[in-house]
Amino acid sequence: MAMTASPDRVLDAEALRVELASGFPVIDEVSLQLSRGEILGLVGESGSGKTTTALALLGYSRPGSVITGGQVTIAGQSVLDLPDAARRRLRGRLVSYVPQHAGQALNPSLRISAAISDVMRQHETRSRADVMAVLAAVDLPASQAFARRLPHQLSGGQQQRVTIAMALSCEPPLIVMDEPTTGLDVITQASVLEEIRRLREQIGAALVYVSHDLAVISELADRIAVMYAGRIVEEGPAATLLARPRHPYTRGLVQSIPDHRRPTRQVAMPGIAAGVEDRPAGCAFAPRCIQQTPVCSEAMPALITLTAGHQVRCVHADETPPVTLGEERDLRAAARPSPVLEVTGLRATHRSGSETVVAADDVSFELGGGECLALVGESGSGKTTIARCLAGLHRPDRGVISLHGDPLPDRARKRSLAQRRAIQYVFQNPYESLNPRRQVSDELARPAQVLRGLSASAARAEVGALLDRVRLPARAAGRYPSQLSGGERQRVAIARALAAEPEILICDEITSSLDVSVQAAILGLLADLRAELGLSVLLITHDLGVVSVTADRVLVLQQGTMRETGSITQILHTPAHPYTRQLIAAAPVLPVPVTESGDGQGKRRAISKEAAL
Amino acid sequence: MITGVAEDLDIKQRAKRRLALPPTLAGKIGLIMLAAVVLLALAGPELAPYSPRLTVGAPYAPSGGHFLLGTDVLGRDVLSRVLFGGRTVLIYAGLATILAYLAGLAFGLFAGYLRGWPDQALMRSVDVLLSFPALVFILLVSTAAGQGIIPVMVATAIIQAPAIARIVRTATLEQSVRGFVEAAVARGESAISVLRREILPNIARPLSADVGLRFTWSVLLIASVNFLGLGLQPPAADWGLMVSENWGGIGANPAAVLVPAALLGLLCVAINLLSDSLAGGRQWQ
Amino acid sequence: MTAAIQATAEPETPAAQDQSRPRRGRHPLLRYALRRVAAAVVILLVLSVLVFLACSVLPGNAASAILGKQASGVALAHLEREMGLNRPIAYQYWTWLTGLVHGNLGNSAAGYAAGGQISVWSQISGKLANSAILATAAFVPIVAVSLMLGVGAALRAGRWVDHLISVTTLVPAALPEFVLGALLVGLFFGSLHLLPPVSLIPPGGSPLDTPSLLVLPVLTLVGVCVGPAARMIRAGMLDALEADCVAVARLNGIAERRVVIRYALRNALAPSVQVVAMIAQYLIGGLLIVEYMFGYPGIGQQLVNAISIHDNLEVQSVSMLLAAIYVGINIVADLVVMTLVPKLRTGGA
Amino acid sequence: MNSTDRTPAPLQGPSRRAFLHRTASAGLLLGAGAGLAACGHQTSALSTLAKPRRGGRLRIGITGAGNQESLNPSSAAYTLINLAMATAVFDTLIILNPDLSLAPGLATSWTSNRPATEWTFDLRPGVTWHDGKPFTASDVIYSLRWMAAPGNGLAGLVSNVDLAGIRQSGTSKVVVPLKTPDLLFPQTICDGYIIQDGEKNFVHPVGTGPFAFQSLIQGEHSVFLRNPHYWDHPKPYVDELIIYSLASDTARVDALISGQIDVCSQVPFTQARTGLGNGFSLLRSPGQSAYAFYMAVDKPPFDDVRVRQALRLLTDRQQLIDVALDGFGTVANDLYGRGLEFYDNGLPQHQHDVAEARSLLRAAGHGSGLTLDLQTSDIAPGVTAAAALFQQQAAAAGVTVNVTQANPSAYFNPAELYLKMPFAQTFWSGYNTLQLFYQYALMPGAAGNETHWDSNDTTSWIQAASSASSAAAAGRQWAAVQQQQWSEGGYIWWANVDNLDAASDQVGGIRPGPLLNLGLPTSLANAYFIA
Repeated sequence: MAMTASPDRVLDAEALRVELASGFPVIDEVSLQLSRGEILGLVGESGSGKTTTALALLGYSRPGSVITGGQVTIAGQSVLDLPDAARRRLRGRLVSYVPQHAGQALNPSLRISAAISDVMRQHETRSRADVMAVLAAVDLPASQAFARRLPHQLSGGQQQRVTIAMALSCEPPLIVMDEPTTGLDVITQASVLEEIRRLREQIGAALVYVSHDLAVISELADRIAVMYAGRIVEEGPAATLLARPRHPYTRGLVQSIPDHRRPTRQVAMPGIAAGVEDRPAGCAFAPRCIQQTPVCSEAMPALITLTAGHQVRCVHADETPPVTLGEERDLRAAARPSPVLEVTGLRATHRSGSETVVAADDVSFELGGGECLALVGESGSGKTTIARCLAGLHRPDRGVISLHGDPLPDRARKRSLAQRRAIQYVFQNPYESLNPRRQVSDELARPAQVLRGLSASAARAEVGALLDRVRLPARAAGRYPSQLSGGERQRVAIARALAAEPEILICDEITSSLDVSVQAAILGLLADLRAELGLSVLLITHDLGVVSVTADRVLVLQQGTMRETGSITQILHTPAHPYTRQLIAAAPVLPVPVTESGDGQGKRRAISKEAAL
Repeated sequence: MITGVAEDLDIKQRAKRRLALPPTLAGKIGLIMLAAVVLLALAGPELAPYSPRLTVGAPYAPSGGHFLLGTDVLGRDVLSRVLFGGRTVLIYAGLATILAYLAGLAFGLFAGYLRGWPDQALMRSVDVLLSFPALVFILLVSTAAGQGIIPVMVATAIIQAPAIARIVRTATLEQSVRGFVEAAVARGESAISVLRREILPNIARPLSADVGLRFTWSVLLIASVNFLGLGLQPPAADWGLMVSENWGGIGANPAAVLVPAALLGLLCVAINLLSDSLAGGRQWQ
Repeated sequence: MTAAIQATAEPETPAAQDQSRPRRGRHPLLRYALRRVAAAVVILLVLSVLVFLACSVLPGNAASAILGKQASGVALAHLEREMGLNRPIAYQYWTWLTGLVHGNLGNSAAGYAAGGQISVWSQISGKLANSAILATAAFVPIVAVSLMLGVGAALRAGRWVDHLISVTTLVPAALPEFVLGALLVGLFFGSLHLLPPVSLIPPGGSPLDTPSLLVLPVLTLVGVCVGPAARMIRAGMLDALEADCVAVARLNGIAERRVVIRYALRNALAPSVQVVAMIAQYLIGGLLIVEYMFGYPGIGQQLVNAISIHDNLEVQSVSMLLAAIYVGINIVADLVVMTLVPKLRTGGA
Repeated sequence: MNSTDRTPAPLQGPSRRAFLHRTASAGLLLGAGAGLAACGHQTSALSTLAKPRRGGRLRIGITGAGNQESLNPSSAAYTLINLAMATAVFDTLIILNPDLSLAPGLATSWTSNRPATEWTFDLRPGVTWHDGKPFTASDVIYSLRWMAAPGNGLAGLVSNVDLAGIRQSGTSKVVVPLKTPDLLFPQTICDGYIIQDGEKNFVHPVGTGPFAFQSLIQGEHSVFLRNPHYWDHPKPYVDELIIYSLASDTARVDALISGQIDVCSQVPFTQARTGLGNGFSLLRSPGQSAYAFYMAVDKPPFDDVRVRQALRLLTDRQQLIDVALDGFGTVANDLYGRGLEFYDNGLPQHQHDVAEARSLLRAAGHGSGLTLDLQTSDIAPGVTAAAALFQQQAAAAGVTVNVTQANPSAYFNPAELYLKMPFAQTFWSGYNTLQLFYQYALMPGAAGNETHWDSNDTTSWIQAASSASSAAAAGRQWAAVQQQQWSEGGYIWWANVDNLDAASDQVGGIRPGPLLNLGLPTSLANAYFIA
């Protein structure tokens, strides 16, 4: 529901500017307005300045940066021109903050009741009963026993609710939330989002919700502001902005977020976001913009108002085409390809401290030639351990893994050269996947030498071709990993896997630590490689969107046990197992954008209460 | 710091604020001091006016007269003994550090890489050795093997090896879970080549800072044992020994004690400054 | 003595050590303590074997220590028989070990020399008391000063105070004890003629009667030890100050003083306890040198003299005593840290 | 004959000054002023004049011996501090004065039969032990047998005694038969402490001496209280005696100067030379201990007697004393045992004569030059300085001497260097009869035969002299031995080093002597505070 400029304006931030010690502007010309009971979604990728903006609203700048311009008025009270002590007294009472990783944000040696009363006492003397009331307000057990618990004795969801309770304890008119659900699994995330929605109705506080995930924002926000390279590039009511994004970056974002309801091929956004110190002059998005013209990079475009409440910072805003969705994937069940890899009765455990955790219990599945099987499940569901067993990096307790019919020894060292060539592994964290001390060319030449017995020079000759295949410039060969971005490093890791000319590629959450725009590019690359090389891919992920874009078949895991397996259409559209249904329901999705035919509509969904942990 | 902000600001300033001096300044001063002391220790013997073992005058003759730094307890020229006394400090402390590192590195790498029982065996032996005061251990070992500098040097290496092994093991454990190491393992590369190609280059930096620490510790330990008269035996010329044998004459000819003491101190401070800068300050975390 | 401290024990809180975390259950603290004590006993047993072997290899033995080098062969053989030194090694080890456990370390060299019974304990208990006095006299100022400097430097990280503290503590911290001691004596006795280089403790008196006796040894120990200790406390404090929970507390409007004390200091306590334990452990080694240098009649000098004349009966006993204290400090420190780190105290979720 | 293997080497700790130890009684000082006593001089002038005053607490600092400190008189022989404590608590039959003269102790008189194979001692009446029991003959008999027990440091004193034959005659006489005649038995037994009949445990010793034992903490201090019933009334004068065990020389001197002790033993030359400041004086006396260079006569070029004689002549003994010993020594005449019974004072003193030395060397075929290797070590103060000086003196006579310094603990260790060095230095003390020294130093295969001396004549002379039944016969034999050594021996005995102690001027009654530091064994009883 679009909020017109009503008299009880809660937040009025004008031309906020925060600079680094070196004078570079981290954020500039940021203006935000918010009324009572309204939720503003602040979205942007890493390095866009969204968190700096959120903190600036509280008059706080991290050491090493300083707020150099702009005005912030909350409920009529101007914040920035107050001295530090006065500014501190405002926080919690006038505006409060919910941190991203609740686990680290709570004082490990303070009981919950003490932590909450600490915040309360700052403003008025509040009794123990009030602490119980606040706990109840965020749907936590309002019992003395619970209140005496220490942070490490709570689950992730509970910890996050405590930080929200702390933010609510003095009923401030404005609450700033910095990606509160990022660290949580999708089901807990859904219940916390539900909680926030309920609070907005009950206490009518204004909320600024910061996130990198447009889908999560679309579920909550009344109005959305998109930030890129320290500036707001588009702002407006959620529905109109998502249906018809006017700024090319917003359009690119919407296009690259996969929607598991309509398995489509993604349209990737080219290039990467520039770091703080090396932002180009003029429109920062110009180098990656498809409708870029010389005028874009002459001067920084101003924020122009299209319709009431909808502003955009782009000279060619009116020429921005509507969102073009990738064409549907034809998932007609092609004949099942003959199995390359069979896993029967796999049981694997690992010791964490004194307890032994069952990672996989009696897991059996097949991977066909050229097929992409997705292993889906929450973190800790055992999918990574299963993958490591396949690659010979983890010794299973029971079960047989056979390649082309003959069983594989459990340790990689004991496997034959051909077997070691056949299966290649791409790791999750791009910053850990390459040896920082060696050039890309060495890293890419090594597999050929070891697994295909090529001489050093022969292996090095292939490096150029490998880089092309993963769409990286040849000059990347001489670079060190520290000189590459996350996306580029992941491409090199894939190229290294290809150097062994494998039959099976195991991708363990390869996009989860990348920005959504880069993720689309990598998934696109993976699809092309499967088409060109006929590779079978074992995709490990917790994101149903990624599954819908790439997978042919899906295997759903929960705490190491197989819940359901089937083709992509069966799983996504007609899930049989309640857990699968719960997963699908909880996954945040964007409203279907207006395509040429313009028939999109925003929608809300409620998630059943008992699903919440 | 708020993790989101770090991404926004894309800055890696965390380590810098920990330092006593900006790394380059500490490094420079340390290097100059170290070079001076090492030069004195190595070139010294050639410049010595007298033989370090020859009695050339009355005991504790005050400095400044015929002898620049006076004479010591047996009437030997203090200046000559100071010029000769540096070599033993560098050689034996150096050997002890190298010996400790060879053992510590090998132990640490294999324990960290193989995990399982070798890891447990190392950790248990480390617990045993680290629960014994280092100096007492060295005194025991050196007297068991007959007084002299070689047993002291070996004992100094033995007492330091476990601490090094523990650092190397922790670093190896950290590296072995990183992607590129697991990729090498998946390729079936031998343990040796994984350690040499993937792990060792990446733990070299933290270790380089530790080498300085170990060398200082070796110098301290060996000098202290010599000071107690249980390491190098008279009539050898050694800074540590000189401080103890001339201790009685501190009133008559202070130079006989203070000059060797100051040189030892200079050497230790120099190495500390150097390893401080090498570690970029992380060492002080 | 930077190297001395960091090299001897890595500043690891028990959680970081790889022993399995205590299983949940009734009071995990007690269970953890029992396990640590059991481990310590095993360690001390292994050490006792090593120490005994090291001593029995010594060229001379207790008999030659009593009679001195120029004793006649006949006299030596007679005393050796009397002291049971001709019995098999294992038997000697067993009698010594059982004696150690029961607290009576058997007859001392002095006892044999006097043809009677003077327990080793009576010989070393006096010296131990003197060493305890010196150790406490040094321990208190070291802990106080390093805490003050460490926390102070951390709170003003980066500013001139921080650099000043780091630089001034760097130089003495790098010196061996005897070098700093020599320089101090040179200064106090040599030029200022303030303190006599030697003070005798009259019979029946204690070092506290003549405090001047303690000044130089304590100054040496403090000078050498404060540097590294302050630096580590500063590092621990900086980590606590930079933790997310401190920033969030500030964002929740909590007063700065309260944030520093309840959110930063409180969580910096555990690593600081580790540092204090390391200071105590360092002192054991440090005492050895300082007592020898200043002729202070403590256990350290007793050990050095015993070693130099190969009185291995006493060397074994004193070494084991020091090792036991060393391990004891480890356990106490771990237990205190256990109570401070909530996650460990409750056995963790 | 005599089984105790006494190496000449004093106890050598890392920083402890060499202690001059003695194991047998001093020789009877034949005739007054035999060389030694005459040239000794008293520096503490006050001691003889003022009248002794009763009371006070006497604090003495002596070189510590750590774990070897004990009240067991059998170990008194090994360290100065043990000896001092023993003389405080126990008495001997015969007292050996600091000037080597004998005086009645627990025995008022002692006589021997014609062939000196049996000695009879008259015991002093009315003596009581510290625990009140009376002193009787059975105590003496028990003590003599106790000394003979294996492992007892004093066994050497009674090795010639026929133990079974010892008997009491009358109430106050003890008759001690010997296996072979020994004219000098009193000089030997005067070192044997008399303990109570049946006493074995010396943790709390009971003696008849001037002080009663109160406490001992090894390495720190020992405390003794005045024995009011001491037989030599009115001694001792002080009420309490404290002996501090201080290892380092400078610690002792500093303690004396800072007033923490009243008497300090074994003052190093440097402090002695620079003086102790007013209120303190040096207790100095020529000593019996002697320094020497020695040559292995069986190793060229020292096998040629002319080379040995040349080296003796090119040695400037007085300069060695003035520089190496800071003047604290008296010139020696290439013979050991000055002041002992039968020492031949008549032989002319070898002078410093470079010309004669050169002619002897030319005669021996070394006219064009001679190179020798001298091994020295810091075994006693001044030894290494003497080596350096000897090098310069030899150079003046065309002899080049290369000096190398060896590790002190190896220098006297037969397993390492001792008896293997052709040209080295030595330092002997504490041999009170010529027979003890020469049996130990000149008999082939003896443990102390540094000069590798092996001559049948010498051996027979020594054996005859030791068991001579008349003084005249012994005198003739010893004269022959000494004449031979004086002219052809392998030793260059160049000095007797002084006993050097110090005391505050408030302390009187300590008369230094050649025998031992601190005027032991009588000084503890005689000491008193002047004002």
